[in-house]
Amino acid sequence: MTLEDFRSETRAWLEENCPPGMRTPMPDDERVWGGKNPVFKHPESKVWMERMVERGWTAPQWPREYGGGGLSRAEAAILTEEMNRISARPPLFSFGLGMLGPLLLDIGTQAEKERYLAPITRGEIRWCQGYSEPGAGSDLAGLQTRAEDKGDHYLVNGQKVWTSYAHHADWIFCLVRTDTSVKHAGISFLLFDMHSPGVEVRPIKLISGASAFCETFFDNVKVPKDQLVGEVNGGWAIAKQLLAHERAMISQLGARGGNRLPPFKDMARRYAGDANGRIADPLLRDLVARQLINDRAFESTSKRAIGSADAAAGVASMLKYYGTEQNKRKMEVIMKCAGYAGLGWEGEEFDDNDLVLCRSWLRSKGNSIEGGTSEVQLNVIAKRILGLPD
Amino acid sequence: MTLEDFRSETRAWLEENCPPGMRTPMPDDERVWGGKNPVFKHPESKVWMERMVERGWTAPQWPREYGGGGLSRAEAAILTEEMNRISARPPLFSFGLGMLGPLLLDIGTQAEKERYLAPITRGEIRWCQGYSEPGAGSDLAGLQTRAEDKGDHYLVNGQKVWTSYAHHADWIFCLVRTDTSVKHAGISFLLFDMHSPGVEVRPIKLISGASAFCETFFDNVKVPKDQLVGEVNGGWAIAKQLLAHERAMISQLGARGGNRLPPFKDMARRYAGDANGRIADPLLRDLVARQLINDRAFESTSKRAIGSADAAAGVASMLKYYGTEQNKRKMEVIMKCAGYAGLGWEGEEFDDNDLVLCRSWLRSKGNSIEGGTSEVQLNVIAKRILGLPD
Amino acid sequence: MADQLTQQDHELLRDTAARFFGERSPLGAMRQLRDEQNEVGFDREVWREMSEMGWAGILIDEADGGVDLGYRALGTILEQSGRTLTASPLLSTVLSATPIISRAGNEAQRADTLSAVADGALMIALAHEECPRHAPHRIATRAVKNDDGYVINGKKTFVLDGHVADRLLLVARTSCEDDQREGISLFLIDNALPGIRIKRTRMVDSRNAANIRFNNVQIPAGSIIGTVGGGADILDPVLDGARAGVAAEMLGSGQEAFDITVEYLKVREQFGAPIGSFQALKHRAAEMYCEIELARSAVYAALDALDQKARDAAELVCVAKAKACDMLELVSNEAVQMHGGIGMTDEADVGLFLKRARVAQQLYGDVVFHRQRFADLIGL
Amino acid sequence: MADQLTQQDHELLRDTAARFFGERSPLGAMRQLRDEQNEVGFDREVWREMSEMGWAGILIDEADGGVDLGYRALGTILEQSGRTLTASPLLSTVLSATPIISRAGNEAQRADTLSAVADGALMIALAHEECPRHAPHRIATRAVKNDDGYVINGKKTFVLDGHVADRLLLVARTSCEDDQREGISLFLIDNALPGIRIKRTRMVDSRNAANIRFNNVQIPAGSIIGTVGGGADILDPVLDGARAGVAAEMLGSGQEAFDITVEYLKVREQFGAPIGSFQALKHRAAEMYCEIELARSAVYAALDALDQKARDAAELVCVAKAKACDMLELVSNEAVQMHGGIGMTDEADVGLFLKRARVAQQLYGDVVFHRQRFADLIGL
Repeated sequence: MTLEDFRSETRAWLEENCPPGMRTPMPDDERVWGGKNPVFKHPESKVWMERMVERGWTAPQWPREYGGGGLSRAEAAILTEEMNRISARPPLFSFGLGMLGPLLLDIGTQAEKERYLAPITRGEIRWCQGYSEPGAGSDLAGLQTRAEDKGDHYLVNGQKVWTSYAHHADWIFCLVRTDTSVKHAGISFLLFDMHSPGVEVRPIKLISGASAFCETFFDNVKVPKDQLVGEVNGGWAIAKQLLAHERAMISQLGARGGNRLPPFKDMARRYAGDANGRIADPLLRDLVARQLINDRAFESTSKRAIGSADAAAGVASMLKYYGTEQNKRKMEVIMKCAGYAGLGWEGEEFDDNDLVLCRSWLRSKGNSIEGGTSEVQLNVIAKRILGLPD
Repeated sequence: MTLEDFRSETRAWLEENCPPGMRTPMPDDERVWGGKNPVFKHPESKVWMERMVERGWTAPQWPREYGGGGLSRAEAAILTEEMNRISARPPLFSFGLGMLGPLLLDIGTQAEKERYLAPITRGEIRWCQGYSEPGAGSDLAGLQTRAEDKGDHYLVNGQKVWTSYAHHADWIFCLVRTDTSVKHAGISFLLFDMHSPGVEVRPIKLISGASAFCETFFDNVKVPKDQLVGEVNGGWAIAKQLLAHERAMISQLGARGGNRLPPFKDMARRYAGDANGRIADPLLRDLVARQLINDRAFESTSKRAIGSADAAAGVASMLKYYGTEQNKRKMEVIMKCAGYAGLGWEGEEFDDNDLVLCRSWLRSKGNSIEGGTSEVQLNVIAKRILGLPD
Repeated sequence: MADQLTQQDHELLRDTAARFFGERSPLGAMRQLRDEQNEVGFDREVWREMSEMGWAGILIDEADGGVDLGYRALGTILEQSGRTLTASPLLSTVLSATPIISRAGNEAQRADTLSAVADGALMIALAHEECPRHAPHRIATRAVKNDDGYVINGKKTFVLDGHVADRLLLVARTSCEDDQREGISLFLIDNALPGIRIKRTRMVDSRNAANIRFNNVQIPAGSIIGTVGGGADILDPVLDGARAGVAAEMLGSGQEAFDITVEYLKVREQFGAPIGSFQALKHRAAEMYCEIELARSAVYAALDALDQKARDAAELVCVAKAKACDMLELVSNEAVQMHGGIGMTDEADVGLFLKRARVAQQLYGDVVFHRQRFADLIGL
Repeated sequence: MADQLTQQDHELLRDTAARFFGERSPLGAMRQLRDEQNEVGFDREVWREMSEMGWAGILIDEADGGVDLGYRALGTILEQSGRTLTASPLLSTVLSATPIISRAGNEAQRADTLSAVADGALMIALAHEECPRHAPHRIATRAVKNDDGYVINGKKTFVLDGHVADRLLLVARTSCEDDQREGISLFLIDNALPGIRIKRTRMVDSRNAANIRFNNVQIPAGSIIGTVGGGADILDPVLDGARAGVAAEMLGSGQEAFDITVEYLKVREQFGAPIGSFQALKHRAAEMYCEIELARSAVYAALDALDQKARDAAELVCVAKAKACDMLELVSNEAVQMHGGIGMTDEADVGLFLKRARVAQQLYGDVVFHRQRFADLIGL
């Protein structure tokens, strides 16, 4: 099939199968995350997911045998374009699709692929990731959660923090310590069921009022030994690979502008502009222009970085650092434009946009912390790219 | 004598004795530095210095027995006020008056005071200071210039750098290493004649074209042992005392604006303003306003710091850091206002003010390096004031 | 009176205030008022105690029942209240509304309000702002003269303590265009007149504010303060006092957020060392220290200038509020960032300072407003 | 033609240019021209060699004797020349003046100049600016029509290569007020006409520029390029090309100053360790790296947009020049500061970059100019 044929077939299929309600902007709470107790808040989101699952298009480039679509890179790009054309919502969100799956495709055994991948594409298992610990934030490799070898199983004890959506997750991919005598070389990568005895989850309330993150406690959790991925004590390399991937994702938050808010320029004109959107105050206007200039340059940089084969850890760190700091700056500029209107917490005296702005501004402060702080990214750039000595 | 009597007497004496030409703004090259080969570029500067020397008013608060004026702090303040009232020039500039003299008054022996102080007040000896070395800049205590104990004298070998006006100096106060087995505790403070055999001086050309600093080489320079001040190996405490003093002086450069240039606000209005001095460009106007706001806040801070008894090293570091960085920022803003007019190096196509601006902008870059870099000041603040751990 | 306070007096007042807020109104108290969604928004008992110490009457003449210690003294108290994020009528009643009556109220208005305010028995809110950003003379609310006095129509926003105050100090327009300095008049009115609708706005800092709508509200002719159309001359210097006072509160908040953060840098370990030993964080902490010290100097200079009625008082107020805004934005952001993930949790105190910071920044003009006003004042 | 160059072509060109400037015109060459106060201000032999490689004709159509490789290719060369601070007629003749003739010159003007320029035999200077800050349409120099053509009166400043060029591309006003976009006309004239007085300005970067005074200069009617009064339509897109080209040079200068500095951080020891091991300096270096990469992306995007005649080319040019200005100001300042005292000496190379930086920042509009122009273009 030529790419042109593929495009017209895809277009026709989407036209027929994507329900009208799935072609509208998506509030955060209508995202479909799947899992054993899936929530389909929008009535059409279930059928939309199921139809996409059936074609393997929740994971378009994964092999068909593991539930994927078996598409080439070019075909997958066409699928994305055609979905964007009709503003189709992503049918399924998942740390399995974005993080664990690609990792297993890369380094997993045949058995692991068969066991884990298809359920991910079908949205049957919802995954969370267990990385940070109270004493191991920036110093991730300082993690203390132990996995003791008990012959036929590991016994896991310890505590994770910042586990996104752990309170809704079925399984976790988790960094654990299998050797206490060394630091980086004593870490392993373990998968296990969050419904196992001894797992306890407590959501963390953030300054923005949201609770997407959890503290997760492991008290003598038994994990079968075949659920270890990669080599024993070989988990650090896996962690770094996943982290670079996560950083690239977070760096794009700013470029996307967050999907609950209108684009930055529109927001600025709305709050600081006149009826035509012209910003009369010269200082506010300049603050906005400055950020838009940075946005353009960052956009060009992302394209150039993605375009190049060289997606080294250092470049991911640059994008993560700059993208998140830029997003924070933009939120501060909008807050300056909005004045009192951006300072509402709740209630009818503020409109929805105002309230979302305030919470988004607060939430943006976490961008430069999660996925490795800005300080960690700068360390990485100084070391990996510039070669500055320790 | 009451302070009021002192004021009226002082006013009358100044009125009578300060020559008219000494009541005009002073170009840098008309400063009187004294020394064995003194230069009096302005014809009236010699008599003015001599008259002030006679009253001991080149060092108003020093004891009369050492050539000072014997004034109380209150009287000295009145003298300054009265001199400012008629815009009287300082009669004598000297590192002896500002740095070495106060140190000797504080910790010198009777013999040292008798030997060194009076010639300083009379401008007979021009001093320079020998601190930094090529390998010991921010890490001043890493200095390597050796003073070997040869029984009746020290034999000095090594190299100093950034010795201000060493090519015009008669004597040097100099940090030397008398013990190589320890770092800070192996430093001593030595005075010696720059005309001694083995001393060689080479002026350093700066980016601004000026050559006020020198490289100074010591090749088997013999220094009598009685020219060591303080304890052997006790020089580091002396160095720190003098450095804090120097930092406080440098921090005021920005407040004074440098005496060859008009005040910052006038410069900004001259280059970016219309006929009434109003700055039409809103961004340039804001850049200028921002710096003037900082200036006011810094001024208030200097007053508050000087007003308080607590002139700790940390506060001196804050003033040095902020004052010099602020001065650099202001120069950059003026350069932005001046455009091409600020970019002239020499020649008739630029007026004097333009050319002075360009050189002063270049020279300002050194403010945050000399007397301890900004980085060193921040280290000091973090350690001494905030108590952050090493 | 104000400038007779000695350095020692100020230090005593500072220590008294620090102890008082630390004991009677620590950060936890603010958190509790927030979590119980307290409708008053501050602790009436704490306010009674503050009033007993004379703080409610600190700007009121002794002849009117106050103690008249001046702006620097009030600033000292506000600075300490900023450290514990204590909400009280200090900002609304004491700093913003009452000075208008002190300066320009007639005998009846003074007698009616000042000693009651000084006793902590009466609260007055300044109903002034109409735009989302501070715009002191952009007043569209109209007061139209009729036989019974004036009829008010319009809408006010972000009225501090608007929903709990007993009286409103209303800024309305009796003539001229909506953004002219001329034609503004001031009125002291009851908050319960027919046609007034008051809605509390739930702000991010959990403090009190309200939107107030006026729909054909009839007020008596005697409500007016000062001359018809001459309100800006009374309002402007009072606003300058309010700006300096808020800047003082911000100074305290910045200092406290900074102190908490420096302490955290000393105890939090990563990579086997306290994170405060990492030079990049040290330098950023040292830079914050400098900015706080500059803001401090600017705030004190402005407060002193107000007490001394110095000619450059307005300029120094701009400097103070501008520096306080920049400082607190920097410090509140750095405080969260340096706390890492902890700083993002509701449980950590630094988030409370971040939230209060942005509200205080907007209050009576943010840095953008004050840089432009400063440039205007000095004729740039 | 321009957009047919492949990624490989660009990399080849970059390597060729890097090798050429490194060998034929290293930093020391610039220093020597400066120290000997060379009157030409660049090396004619080096320029001849550059012309032989086709670089003088890089924007000129093949039909006119050039190689027409486009702005991205020229940017690649300028970037490399920025690394060695090489002065040459690339900026004046190739980037600024000749494109006006290419776009709007008549047959005679084209024949007279283009192939000579491409051969490196003719230099043309753009006599445009009249204010100390870039103001493209603020033209007070008047061209008044008479029977013999036009009479020119006025003064031009900062004319790149003005004192060594063979011809002048003069921007003068034939109608309208001094700061209007309409009424500007372009003229190609000889530099040796009676009434023209050219004075070299000795700039801080030791490059060539001149002030030029026109006193009743009679020029022939045939000197005009394009239509009378329609000069801005020709000039503006050429200026955008010049801005992007200068930004490319600045990118190279920033990268080189940064590389020199990072190298110094690795070798300079204080407190018993290379200063590049101190975290505060590491972080500042990493931030500079980010700013350089963003400037790089912006510059390449602008050059590509010019070659593709993209609709948002002007916006992207503003982004490129604005980012290049901010980046180079940061990097040149940090380069000196991180070198400590050494950085202040004339002997150190970083000072040369500092000096060139500020001139390049002003050239065709600094960051203040371009932020405002960007805001205008996008309708803020």
